[in-house]
Order: sequence, then C-alpha cells, then structure tokens
Amino acid sequence: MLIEALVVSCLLGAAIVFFTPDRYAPKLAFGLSVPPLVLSLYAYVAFDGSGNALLGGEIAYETFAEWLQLGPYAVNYHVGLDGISLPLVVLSTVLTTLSILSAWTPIDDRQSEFYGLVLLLEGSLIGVFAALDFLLWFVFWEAVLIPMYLLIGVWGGPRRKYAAIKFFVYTNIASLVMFVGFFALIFGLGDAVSSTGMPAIAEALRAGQLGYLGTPTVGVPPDTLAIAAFLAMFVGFAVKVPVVPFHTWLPDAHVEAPTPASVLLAGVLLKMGTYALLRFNFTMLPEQAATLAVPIAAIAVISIIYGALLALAQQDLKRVVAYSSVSSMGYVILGLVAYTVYGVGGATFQMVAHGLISGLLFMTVGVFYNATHTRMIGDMSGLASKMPATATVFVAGAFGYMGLPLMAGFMAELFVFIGAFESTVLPAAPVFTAIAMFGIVIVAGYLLWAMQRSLFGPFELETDYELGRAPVHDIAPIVTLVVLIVALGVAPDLIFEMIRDATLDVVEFGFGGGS
Amino acid sequence: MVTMANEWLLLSPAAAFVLAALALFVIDAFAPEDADGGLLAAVAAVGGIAALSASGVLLLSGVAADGVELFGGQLVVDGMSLLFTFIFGSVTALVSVASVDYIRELPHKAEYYLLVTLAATGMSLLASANSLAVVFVALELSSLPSYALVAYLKRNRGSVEGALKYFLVGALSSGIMVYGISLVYAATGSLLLSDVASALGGASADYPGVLGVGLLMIVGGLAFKTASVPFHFWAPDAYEGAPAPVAAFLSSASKAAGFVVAFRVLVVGFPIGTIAGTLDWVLLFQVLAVVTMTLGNFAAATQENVKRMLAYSSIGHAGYALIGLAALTNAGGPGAEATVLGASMLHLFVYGFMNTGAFLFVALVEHWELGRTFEDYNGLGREAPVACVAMTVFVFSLAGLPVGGGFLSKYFLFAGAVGAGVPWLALVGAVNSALSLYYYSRVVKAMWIEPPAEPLGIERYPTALYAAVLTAAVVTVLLLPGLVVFDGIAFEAAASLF
Amino acid sequence: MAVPFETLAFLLFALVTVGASLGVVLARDVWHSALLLGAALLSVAAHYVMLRAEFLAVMQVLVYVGGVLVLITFAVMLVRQEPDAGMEGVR
Amino acid sequence: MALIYELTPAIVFLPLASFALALFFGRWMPKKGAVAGILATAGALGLSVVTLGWLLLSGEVHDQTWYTLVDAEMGVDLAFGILIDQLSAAMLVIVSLIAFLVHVFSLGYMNDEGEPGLPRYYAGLGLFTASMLAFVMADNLFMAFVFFELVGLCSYLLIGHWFTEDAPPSAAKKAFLVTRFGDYFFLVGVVGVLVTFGTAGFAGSEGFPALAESALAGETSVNTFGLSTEGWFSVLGLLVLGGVLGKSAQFPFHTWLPDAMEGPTPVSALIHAATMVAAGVYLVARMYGFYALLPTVLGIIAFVGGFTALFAATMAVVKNEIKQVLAYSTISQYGYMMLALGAGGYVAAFFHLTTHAIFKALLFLGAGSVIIAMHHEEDMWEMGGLKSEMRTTYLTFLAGSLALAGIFPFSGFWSKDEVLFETLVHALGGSPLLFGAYAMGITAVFLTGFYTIRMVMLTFHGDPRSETAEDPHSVGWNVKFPLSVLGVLAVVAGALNPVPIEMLTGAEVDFLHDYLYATPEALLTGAEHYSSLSSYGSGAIAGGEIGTMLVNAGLSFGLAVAGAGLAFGLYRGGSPARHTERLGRVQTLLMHNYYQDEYQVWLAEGFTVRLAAAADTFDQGVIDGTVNAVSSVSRSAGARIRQIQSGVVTNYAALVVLSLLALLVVFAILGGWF
Amino acid sequence: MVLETVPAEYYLVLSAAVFCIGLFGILTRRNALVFLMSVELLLNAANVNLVAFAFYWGNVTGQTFALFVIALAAAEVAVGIGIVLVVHRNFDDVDVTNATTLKW
Repeated sequence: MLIEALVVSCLLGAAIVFFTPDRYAPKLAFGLSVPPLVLSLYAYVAFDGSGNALLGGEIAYETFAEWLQLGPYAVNYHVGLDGISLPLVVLSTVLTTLSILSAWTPIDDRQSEFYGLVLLLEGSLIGVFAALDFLLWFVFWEAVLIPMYLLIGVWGGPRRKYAAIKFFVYTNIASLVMFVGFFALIFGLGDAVSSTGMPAIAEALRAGQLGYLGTPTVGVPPDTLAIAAFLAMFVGFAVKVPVVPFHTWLPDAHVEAPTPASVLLAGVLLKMGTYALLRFNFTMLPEQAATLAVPIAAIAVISIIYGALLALAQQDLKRVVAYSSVSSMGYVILGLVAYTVYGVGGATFQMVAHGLISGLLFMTVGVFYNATHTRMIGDMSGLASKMPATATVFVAGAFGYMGLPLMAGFMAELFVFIGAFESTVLPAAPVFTAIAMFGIVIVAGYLLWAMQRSLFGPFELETDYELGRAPVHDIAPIVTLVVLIVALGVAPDLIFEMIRDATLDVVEFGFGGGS
Repeated sequence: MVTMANEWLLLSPAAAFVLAALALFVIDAFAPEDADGGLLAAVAAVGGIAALSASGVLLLSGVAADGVELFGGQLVVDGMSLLFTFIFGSVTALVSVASVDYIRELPHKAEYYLLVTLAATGMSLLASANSLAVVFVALELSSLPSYALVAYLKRNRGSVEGALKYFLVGALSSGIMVYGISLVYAATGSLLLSDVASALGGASADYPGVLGVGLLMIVGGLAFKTASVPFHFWAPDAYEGAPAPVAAFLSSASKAAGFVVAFRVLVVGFPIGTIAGTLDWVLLFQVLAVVTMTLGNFAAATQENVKRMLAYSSIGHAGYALIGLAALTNAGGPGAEATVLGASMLHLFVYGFMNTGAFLFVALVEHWELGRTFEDYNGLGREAPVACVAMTVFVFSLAGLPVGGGFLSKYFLFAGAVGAGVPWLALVGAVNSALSLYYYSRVVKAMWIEPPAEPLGIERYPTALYAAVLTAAVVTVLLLPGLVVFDGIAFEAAASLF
Repeated sequence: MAVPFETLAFLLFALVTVGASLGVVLARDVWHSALLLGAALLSVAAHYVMLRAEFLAVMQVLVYVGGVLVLITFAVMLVRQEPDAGMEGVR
Repeated sequence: MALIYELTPAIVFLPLASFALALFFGRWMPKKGAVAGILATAGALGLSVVTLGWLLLSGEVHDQTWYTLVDAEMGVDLAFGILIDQLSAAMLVIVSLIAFLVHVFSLGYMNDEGEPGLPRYYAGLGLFTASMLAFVMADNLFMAFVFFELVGLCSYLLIGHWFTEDAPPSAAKKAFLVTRFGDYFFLVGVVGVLVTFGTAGFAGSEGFPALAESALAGETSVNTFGLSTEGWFSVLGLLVLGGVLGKSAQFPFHTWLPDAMEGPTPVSALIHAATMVAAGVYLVARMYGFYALLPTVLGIIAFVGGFTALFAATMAVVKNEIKQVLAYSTISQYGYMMLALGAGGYVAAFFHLTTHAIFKALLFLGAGSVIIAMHHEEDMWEMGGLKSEMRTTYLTFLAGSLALAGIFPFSGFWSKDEVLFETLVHALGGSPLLFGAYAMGITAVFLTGFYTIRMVMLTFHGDPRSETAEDPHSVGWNVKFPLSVLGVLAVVAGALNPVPIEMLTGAEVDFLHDYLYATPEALLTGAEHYSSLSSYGSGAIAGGEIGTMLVNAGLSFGLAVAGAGLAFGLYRGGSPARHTERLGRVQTLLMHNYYQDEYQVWLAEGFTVRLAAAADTFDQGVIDGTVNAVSSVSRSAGARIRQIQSGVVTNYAALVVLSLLALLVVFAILGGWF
Repeated sequence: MVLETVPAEYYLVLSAAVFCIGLFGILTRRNALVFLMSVELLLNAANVNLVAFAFYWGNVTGQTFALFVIALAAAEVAVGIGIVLVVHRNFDDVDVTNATTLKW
C-alpha cells in the first residue's frame, strides 16, 4: 500500500493546496510535499525487491487489483517498484520538494493553483514509475501532460502559450503513436497473454510468442510487427526523451517554463521517456533493439554531439541548459542500446544523475533570474562577486554537468561509456563510444564559456534590479542537490546496486551482458 | 420464455420517455402558465432518470443479455439497446435540468421539454429497432422534434437558419434513406433485419446493384444522423444556431442514436461476410471514418467560436466512433471485432457525458451573455473556477487525456482498431486526436491562461445549469476508474451482435 | 408482339408521373409546382391501383393530395410576396 | 600491514579537511584558512616522509583496494586503492613538500597583500593538494583519472582566482578546456583499458600492464576490437597519452600553460612543480609497465618530448614577463621528462621530475617574491637591479636558475644530463630514430641556458628600470623560508643520482637508481622490471659507456654554459638592450608562439562556434521549421477545409449528392454491380 | 394477373426517374417550398418501389411501410412548413440560399 499512500498523499496535498488561500499556499505546499518525500525515502530504505519487475523479479510494494476488461484482455491495477523505478520515484519526490522551495521567490501569482499542480504532477510521475500495467501506466503517462501544460502556460515567460501548446501536442502525438505500436504487440501476442500487464507481455515477447497481428493470411507477420512496433514505440518515447530530431519542443518549453517547472521537466519528465524506452523497447523487444542497434546508437551519438553544439550556440542560459539535456539524454540512449549491465544500469543511473544535475542548474539559473530578471549571457557579467553562494553552486553544478569525477554525472557517463564500449550488440561499439565521449569536451566548452561570461569578470548588469544575496529558501534546495550529486558520485552504489540488480535480467538475452 | 408483462417491462425505458411526454402534455394543458418551467424540467428530467434507471436495472439484471425480440422481431431489447438508452436517459436528464435556466425567459417551455422527451423516445426506439421500417419511423420520430428544437429560438436568425439547414439536409437524407430501404426491400423482399440478412445470399446474386445502391443509401441516411461526412453539413450550422442545451442533446444523444442503429443495421442486417462481395461496407466506413475524423478535427482547429469548434469536434468524434464499424475486417477474429465495436459503444457512452457537459458549459456562458468566441472566454477561470474546472475536464477528456472516461474509451477504440487488424486506422485516429488537443486546449488556454480584456462581471450563478454541468463533470471523471461498471456490458453487447 | 394493355397503362401513367415531376422542379412559379406535384401524386396513386394497393392509393390521395398539398398551398400563399415586390422570393 | 599504511589515506584527507574547513569556515578562521592549510600539508608531508622512511627501512610496499565505488557483479569493479611503492612514496614527499611550502609562501603572497577571497583560495589549494596526493597513490587507472580530473578542476578554480578581472577566468577556461581535450582521449583510454583488461590496476600480476604483457606474449587473449594486439594496445597507450600531453602541456596541448600565469604565483608554483603538470609525466611513469611494451608509443613519446623541449625553449627566449619565461621553461623541462620516458630512461625521468619540482617551485616562488616586491608588476623590463635589495630571493633564485640551466653542479645538470645520456645510449643501441629526439633535446639545452640567464640578468642585474624597482616592497619570513629550503635543495638534489660520478669513480652513489630498482618484483612496477621489458638496446660511441657519458655531459654542459654566457654577454650592463629585434620575423613568430594559440582559438571559436551557430540555424530553420510547418500546414488545411462549409444549404445538398454519387461509382466498380 | 406483363424493373426505372427528378429539384431550386416538394418526390419514388415490390414479392410489408412513409411525409411537411414560415419571418424570404449567417 506504500505506493498508493505515495500517490494519494500527493493528490490529497494537491487538493488541499488548491483550496488554500494564496498567502499560505507556498509553505503549506512545502509541508505537504514532505510526506511523499518521507514515504519514498522509507521505500528506499526498506526496499526488499530484487531483479527486474517485468522479468520475474521480486517486486517491492506490489499491489494488484482487477480493473477493466478490454475485450479479451484484462486491464488491472498493478503497481510495484524494482531497482529501476525506485530511484526514479525518489528522484521525483526529492525534486518536487526542492522545486516547491525554489518556487517561493519567483511564483507570486495564483500560488495555490501553482502548487496544487506541482503536487498533482508529482503524483502522476510516481504513478508512471510505479505502474506495471500498460493502460494504468498510460493513464499516468498522459496525466503528466496536463499539469505541465498549465504550469508552462500560466506561469511561463513571454512565449509561454506557444511553448506550452507545442509541448502538449508534440508529446501527445508521440504517445499516441507509441500506444498504437504497443497495442499491435499485445494483439500480436494473441492468447499468449490475457491482460495488459507489462510483466506478462514482457515475458511473452521475450519468449518469442509474438504471432500474426490479425490472421496469417491477411495479418502482419511477427517480424514485421515487432520491428514496426519497436519503431513506433521508439519514436513515441524519443519525443519525450527527447532525441534529435524530435527535440525542438524542449528548448521552447524549458525557456518559457517557470523555474520549478523547468526543474521537474528536465529532472523527471524527460526520464519518463528513457524509462519507458528501457521498460518497453529494450526490455520487451531485445532482438529488435539489437537489429536496430546501429541506427539507434547513431541517433544517440548525434543527440549528444549535436545537442551539445546547439547548447554552445545559445545566448540564453536556460536554453544552454535545455539543449544540454538533449545531449545528456543521448548518453542514456547509448547506454540502453549497448545491452550491457554497465550500459543499461549506467543509463538508469544517468537518468537520476541528470535529473539532479539539470535540476540544480535550472534552479540556479532561476535564482540568478530572480535577482537579475535576465537570463541572457550577454546581459550580465561578474555575478559571482554579488551572489557568491549561488555562483559557487552554479560552478559546482556546471562541473557536475561536465562529468567531473566524484559527482554523479561522471559516474553515470563512465558507466555508460564502459557499457557501450564493451557492447557486443552494437557493431563498432568503441567508435560510437569514442565519438559520443567527445560530448564531454563540448559540454565543458559551453558551460565554461557561459560561466566565464555570466559569473566572472567585472560586475556589469544591464537591468535596473538591485542585486543581493539570494534568500535561504533559494539556496537550500540547490545546496541539497549538490550534496546529493556528490554523494551519488562518491558512493554510486547507493542506487547503482539496486539498478544493476534490476538490469541483469534485461541484458541477459542471448548476447551476453558485460565483460 | 418472456411473458407479455416482461415484454412491456423490457420497454420500460422507452415507456418512461413516453410517459414523461404525456405528463408534459397534461401539465401544459392544465397549467400552461408555469412561469419558470421548473416543474416541466423536473418531469422531463425524471423521465430521463427513470429511463436510465430502468435500463440500468435491466442491464445489471441481465434479463436481456441475449437479446429479446418483441413484436415479431420488429424491436429487440439487448445489451446494446439498453446501454444506449442509458445514454439517452442521462443526456435527457442533464439537458432538461440545464435548460431550466437557459430558457427561463422564453415562452412555450412545455413544447420544448415535450420535444426533448419525444426525440428521446424516438432514440430509444432506434436503439431497439430491428427492422428497417422501425428504423425509419424511429429515425423520423427523433429527427422531427429535433428540427423544431433547433428552431426553438424563433426570433433568433441563427437558430432559425440552423433549423432550416438541419431540416433540409435531414429531409434530403431521409428521402435518400427511405429510397435505399425501398431498394433493399426490392432486392430481399423483407425489412426485418434478420430476414434481410438471410435473404442476402440469393438476392445479392440477382440484384447486386439494387442491393448495393440501397445499402449505400441507407448508410447515407445513418451518416446524416451521426453527422458523418459527407452528410455532416447540417451539424456545425445547426449546433451553432441551436440553443446550447439542444446542441448538447443533438450532438450527444442524437449522434449516439445514429450509431446504435448503424451498428445494428449493418452488423445484424448486412453481415459483412455475406455482403462483402456486393458492397464492402467495411471499406466504405473506413473511408467515411478517415474523412470524417480528419475533416472534423481540421475544421475545428481553426474555429473562432467555441460552440462551432465543439460542433466540428463532435464530427471528429463521429469519425472515431465510426472506427467501430470500419474495423470489422474479419482480420482479427470475432473477439477482436467485438472488442472494437464494444469500444466504439463505450466511447459513445462516455462521449454522452463529456460532450453534453461541454455544450452545457457553453450554455452557461451564453447564459452569462459573454459571447461565444475563444476571446470571450478569456480569464473565465478566475471568475467561475468551478465551472471552468468542469469544462477543463470535458475538453481534456474529449481530447483523450486522463481526466475522465474519454481517455479510456478513446484508447480502447484505438486499441480495438489495432487488434482488429487495421492499425493504420488507429494511427489516423491518433494523429487526429493529437490535433484535437490543439483546439481543445485553446479553450483551456482562454479560460486559465489568458487574462480577460475587461472585467467579466458575472453576477448570476444559475443553480440548475451548474448542477447539470457539475454532474456531467463528476460522472466524466468517475468514468475513468468507473468504466469498469460498463465495459463488460459493452463488449458483451457487441459480441452478441455477431 | 402487341404491347399489352397493362404495359400501355403503366407507360401512360409513368409518362404522366415523370412529366408532372419534371414540371414540379422546372416550373418557374411555385404555384405551378404545387399543382403539378398534385398531378404527380395522383398519377402515383394510379400506379398503386394497378399494383393492387387500392387502400394505399386512397391514402395517397387523402393524405398527400388532401393534406400535404393543402399545407403547401397554404404556405405558398403565406410566403408569397406582394406583386410589386417582384417575383424574386418565389422562384 | 604496517601502521603507517593504515594512516596513508590521511595524507589525502588532511588537505581535504583543510579544503572543507577553509571553504565553509574560512571566513572565521585564523589567516582565513591558511593556518589550517599549512598544518594539513605539514601533516601530509610528515606522513609522506614517514611512509618513505618506512619503505626505505623495511622495503614493504603496499597495494590494497581501499574503497569500492561500484561492485559490479558481472563487470569491472570501480574502486579506489592505495599503491605505495618506491615511485609513489617518493612522489608523495615531493608533492606534499611543495604543497607545504606553497601554503607557507601564500601566507606572504596572498594574506600579507590583503587579497579578497582567501578562504576560497585556501580551499582550492587544499583540494588541489589532496587531489594530487590521491592521484599519486592511485593504484588503478580509473582512480588516477578521477583525481587527474579533480586536479584539473582545482587548477581551473585557482587560475581563475581573481575572477573579477577579465583575463584570469578566460585563462582558467582555456586551461581546463585544453586539458579537457586531452582528457577526452584519456577517458576513452581508461574505458578502453577497463573493457579490454577488465581491470585498471597498475600493479601486480592482476594489473593491466601485466595482462597486456601476457597478451602480447600470446599467453592470454583479450578483446582487441579487430586490431592486432599490439596495435590495439598502442591505440590505448596513445589515448591515455592524450591526457598526459594535455596535463603536462606537451605539444600541441601546451597553449594553456602560459595563459595560466594569470593565476596567483604560488598557484603557478604548485601547478608547475608538483601537481598538475607533473601529473601527466607521473602517469606515464606510473603505467610504464604498459608503455614499455609498446615501442611505437615510446618513440612517439620521445619525439613529442624532445620536440616540446626545443619548441618551448625557443619561445621562452623572447618573453618579457618573468612568469612567461618560467612557463615556457616548464613546458620545455617536462619535454625532457617525456623524452626520457620515451627513450627508456625511466629513472632519469623521475630524477628530472624530482629536481625540476624543486627548482621550478623555487623559481616560481622567487618570481612571486619579486612580484610582491614589484607590486605585482611582472614585466622584466620594468625590473633590474633587484639583487641588492632582495638578497635571499636573488641567491635562491640564482640557484634555481642555474639548476634549470643545467649548470654543473646544480641539481638540474645531473638530471638533465642523465636524460640526454639515456637517450643517446638507447639511440646508439639500435634505435637511430632517437637521435632526432636527442638532437632536439641537446639543442634545447643551449636555449635553456640562454633564456634562464637572460631572465636572471634582466630581473636582478643592471640598473633599476622603474620606480618600484628602485624601492621594492620587502618580503617576510614566510616568503624567505620556502625559498631558502628550496634553494638548498636545488643545489644539492643532484646528489640523489649522480650517475656520472658513479661511472667515473665506481662509488655506489646512484641512490635514486637503486631506490627505484628496489621495488619488489611482485608489484611489477619497479625500474628493474621495466628495464627487462624495454626493447631498447644500449650502445656507445668510441670510448665505451664512460666515453659516451663524458661526451654527452660535456656537450650538454658546454651548450648550457654557452647559452648562459651568450645571455650574460648580451644583457649585462646597467641598461641592456632588447636584442630580440635582431631576430626579425622570427621574433614575431616566437612572440606569437608559432601561432599555436591562433589556430587553437580558431578551432574553438572560429570553427566550433561557427559550426554550432550553423547547427543552431539548421535546428531552428529546418528541424523546428518542419515542426512548425506541420502545425501551420495543419491549420491552413483546417482553414481551407472549413471553407467547404459555405453556409449555402443548396451547396450542402449538392455536396451530399455528389459524394454519394462518387461513393456509388467507386463501390459499383468494386462490387461489380453492372 | 393483370400486371404480370409489367416487369418489376419498369417500376424500378420509374422510381429512379422520379427520384432523380426530385434530386434535381433539390439541387437546382432555391425556393424552400420547391425543396420540400422535391423531397416529396423522393419519398414517392421510394413508395413506388415499395408498393411494386410488395406486389412482386407477394407480401404486404412494402405496402405497410409505404403507408408509414406517407404519414411521415405528411409530418415532415408539417414541420418543414413551420420552419419555412419562421425563416420567412426572420429573413423575409423563403430562398434557402439567403440564410448564410452560419458558415465555415
């Protein structure tokens, strides 16, 4: 019942905050975000699952109840956590709590609605990571869109409407394509499964029970079906991730979104895409993934390099960070396609690490923005002398992003690189890996450049705002994030152990896992 | 064995409408000066609630699970007919309650409610019609009051013009349909669906053209009722012109009625297995579905008027529901066919609430005299948050986001299409659905994101209209988890048609 | 082979039906249309008689010619514009 | 396990603690964290010395995993381990000594000058020291990389210490970026090593050099990704070398180092003498067991080293700022070390590393002292005549300079001589390609002598050429103390390994040689093991080994003295002339550093930034354009579609009928009705 | 039998002709009343079929249905004329192409 308690505490919190006067909303929302956080931390501490939830592992906090009937298939209420989903749930709760704190300063309009939506978003996100039935999962998956649409649309920047609708429609159309693809698989399995439960489908697919979609005479043959479904799902999730060339909604959404929404968008929402890729494409259709390894790896590498180049070209700090997410997510894809323990585990680790780091950077940019009301790199310089603590954290975050050792990002990237390098699924794996790794140079380039321009040098600012030290509730969340990032960098096994545990089964599919 | 008494019992949902209509006659005859129409609305609403309760009880009791034929097979009461009668009852009740405030200032309220209940009677008969003759009669019974309802605001040019167009296209369509029926009769010698089906083998060999043209024309008549392309032309104009509650009634109940009769006529009367050689109506419906949803959604995307946008969106939804027929390719086996058809029914079921709710919200705004364009809705969320939350639920549910049952039903439909071997149809639907998100979210954007140009000055909060809107919203939301109550019924009802 | 009487009668009435129908849609004056519609309906009634549907024929005459046509005539009168307003509205 | 090895981690943790203390509490601490830093580095130095002593006495080495980051059940473990052998123990002492002295010096250089941001400064120094020490004791390549990178971070922070000015942040960025570029190759190499061998350990039969050795011998097989075994190992070696070239500022990655002079001078001392720049060379020495297997790579290392030694020396000749001269000399000297390593002179390389650490730290601190005196003026043409005002500084600086110039009997002479000797011997022993490297090295000796003495002359001799030079600021004990310590060491450090003396007298005085040969065989990290791996043969010219030695020593000493003499001759007198103009266009070339910066800046800004801008245009135009086009096409399609709804009901009817007719025709044909 | 010599196809042709004439009227005439009358022609065409084939098939289904059609046609005309009258009141005209305030 822990997961239910988590989701319900979020939704209940959302409802309460929604009807609270604006004056009390920020603090109340923070208070109400603590129970889910505590619950998730308890879930982490008391975690007793093992193996992969879809592939016959011990699922922690499992709940199962019958729900709907879709023709011949039962749609059940089935939730549970394993080593892949638990870290992401904790990530969601942590980032939500912190982003609520970071919203205290910038959000001064319609607060109760804002915090209500944030908590609603948190509940949906937890649902996405916990759901083990496809349709239930899809409910949460789509539910995430609504609060995010409104968060961007109502509290965003000048082009918020354009950005919000772009985000909304683009990711929605992708979800629909994915949905069609996945259901083609379910129906292709025919009688081999009797429900839309993800574990059953995963095992049936891995057992090679995919048959014709329709009848053998007029239907789609299993091979074609599997590839087509794989592609449909891949495209669907790739938009969410986002992967080049489906990424253009991201910078717009990020730039226009208010800081807390950016934090959650980059920190958790993007992970939905990679999480889904791992859960669906790479867990359920390993052979197709192996067949398409080269194009997927190529896309990953292009995302990394091209995304980094785009970040380099930006003048808006937030856009820099936004494009860098495209780049970072490329590592996840590369890790996934490698099909090694380090690759897939590293991809998962990177989801968490990038969640924390990009969240940190967005928050820090937000703190600067609160003070200066500009994000254009050319408009400011020498901020470090006026806002030393924030600048320190920004530097820490930037180095975290660059993959500085002993910070989470480095471990994640290293895992991915090792995993990708040793991949036996991906032809010319070292070449792909080596090219992808060049991203760490470009990322250093644009972040150092951005820091040099904005933080250092003589103080200049082309706005009328008085600069002062940031308040404690702005600093506290970013410092917390730095601590978490370093903790994960120094002791990756805090979560990597459970992640690895859950990925072993994924990569064990005839092409060996790791060295 | 069904006794006479039981037969009448099975017709109790329809009877509820008839009784309500009679009661309205009586009340109007003896107390014509009922000032606010509350009693009249209550009677109509009670009629609707009685109908939905009766059909609900009958559904749950399972007496009609296998289908009970009445009057020599002219009528049939089965899961599908009861499910749809449930829809008609709910929509009638909602519309009646909402209309109290909407037509408070207008004369001839009794006629209004009378026409509503009579149209509902026609619809419930349509749901049970098992012969082409009954189909035509019931269709006219539900259509003729609708024409009049659209023209209810008889000093309003839009209302009258809408009625004129609705009527003219309707008359043309009914002419085409009855001619089609006559041709089918010419080819098969029967109007009873089961007899038509059994006569198909021989007759279609003799007169393939006559039968084919006839069926095509019947489909045309049904397409008119469901507002499917190319017989949809009346819909945007009539919905926009009509009083908003009437538009709600037409776009929800009347459309559902068209679909229920289409399902029965085509699946029972013209099984695709035997008639495919003459007229592959599955292919026909594939064309219609694609064209309908595309045209509806694309045209909706550029509307300035919320009501007209909803009108086009309802055409788009007709396109989705048509997938239920267009996917019966026999490629996925009978189970898959029942799934997609059942999903189509479920979608119409949920649609009955969410679409009615959306139009009733428009009615609420019209009641406030704020205007009908998106700009007129700007900033409404701050003035009337509760109603706007409800509207948000409606439009997002219509768009297929998980705030209401519309999410599940739409995706069931797409999933069913995939299972039935026409994934491309699901993809077309998916693309359209994503496009629909664009225009639906414009409403949300206007209400919540845009600031109002000037203070809206809302002073009245009409209780009945609010109650109807909120009820529809609550039911829509509850149908997300609560679809479990109806999904089995729908799929079984669909399976029993084959 | 000589054309049978029945066929001749059919053809005759069919000619009337079609001719009158054409007249309905082609007549410039709506009033003429109404009259020609009456003719068409009557000729259809004649067909009914030939088809051994005498009751229907009676109904056709009563309901259509007696009811519908009168209604239409009535409507024509109501909506007809004053002569000096021209014939625009009734074409 | 000896108690001392249980305390070894403290060598790292003490400076790390001073980092944390200074960062968080520095504002309230005495001397803003300097005291903590001094105490911590003193502690580290003490522990290092004890460790070295224990190693000397007992010969017990230490190699143990200390902390496992990732315990991958079916992959490579990622762990931190401590490897204390002769090499690392000695290096620990050097690093902690220099760090300690730099901390002390900073007290004078930074605190006394009232600089802002001192807690930050001392935090940076602490972390810098800690990272370097951890790097030194790393027992595997992964850990080495981790701390290698942290060293880079610290150099970024410290070089950019004066961030409110424009130049330091820019220099810091450049330093980090250029070394990062090298580290990119290093990281690929680390990953490659991890994947190829399943371990990154340096030492023992489980270490990757040993595995590589057995793989090359054909005893075991590893995944070589389609290349030949040696080919693949060479690729790995070169990849790791990328990091080395970056950090040790070897051509073509040397460009960051002169710019890094923007940092506070003590930091320069630390960077150049013992930490960052030394890290690269140390890494090659650390995994020499691997490189020794790969003659091709060794050749490349030797050539890069020799070339860098010469190349940097030429540029040092024309520089006007004292720290610039020192910077190029650093590049040049590390070139010698690389040359030694590449030429199989493992001991020589380490010897030179040691002596260089001492005299270069000394020189930088001395330069710092001068800069304090000159009120932060660095142009040598503004100085002159300082020797009378700054006795200690002058004497120690001179000692360091003579060491650098390679003048007998200062420490630099011995080590540089040995480097060149090893190169020559191996070149003679059947590797004629090394002659090229040797030639460059020996030429650079002349230039080194020249620019060193030029620097001394311009700074200390002649007449004061500015007002500040006439009345320099005085410096305190905290400046003089480190200078004195280092000055003494610079003179005597050559005694560590005076091979020529041993050759000539037969006395067993090659202590460093013996010391490095004493590493237990089991670790496979000893010089003895390396010499067994080496494919270099030894040869000699006419007079046998001693003759060769004498020729080489004579040549290098002669050239050094010649260079020094030339400089002395040119720049002597009260107001020396700027002779560089005489070089003509060569001067321009040298002042522009062979346009190395220009092309690298072009690569970064001209090429990459333009490429990025092009990518951005493409992204906004084509990719996002497509997205937006789909949206606007949809909308305009919608706008067109709705035009069907003309409002005229007759049209509706016509459209209904026509559509029906069209369907009728199509399905009539399909159904075969007619 | 009297009519055995008149084949059913003749009636089909007749009804089709009437139907087409009705359609033609609908498509070409703008007067709402003529529109109504044309619809009557459509319904009559259907009726001709129904009655003819009731005779042909020998059952009364067609005739009965035709009766219903007549009744409904009457009702439809009644409703239609009502609408035409309000249109006339609002637009001062019975030209169906005049009422075009609702479009697109």
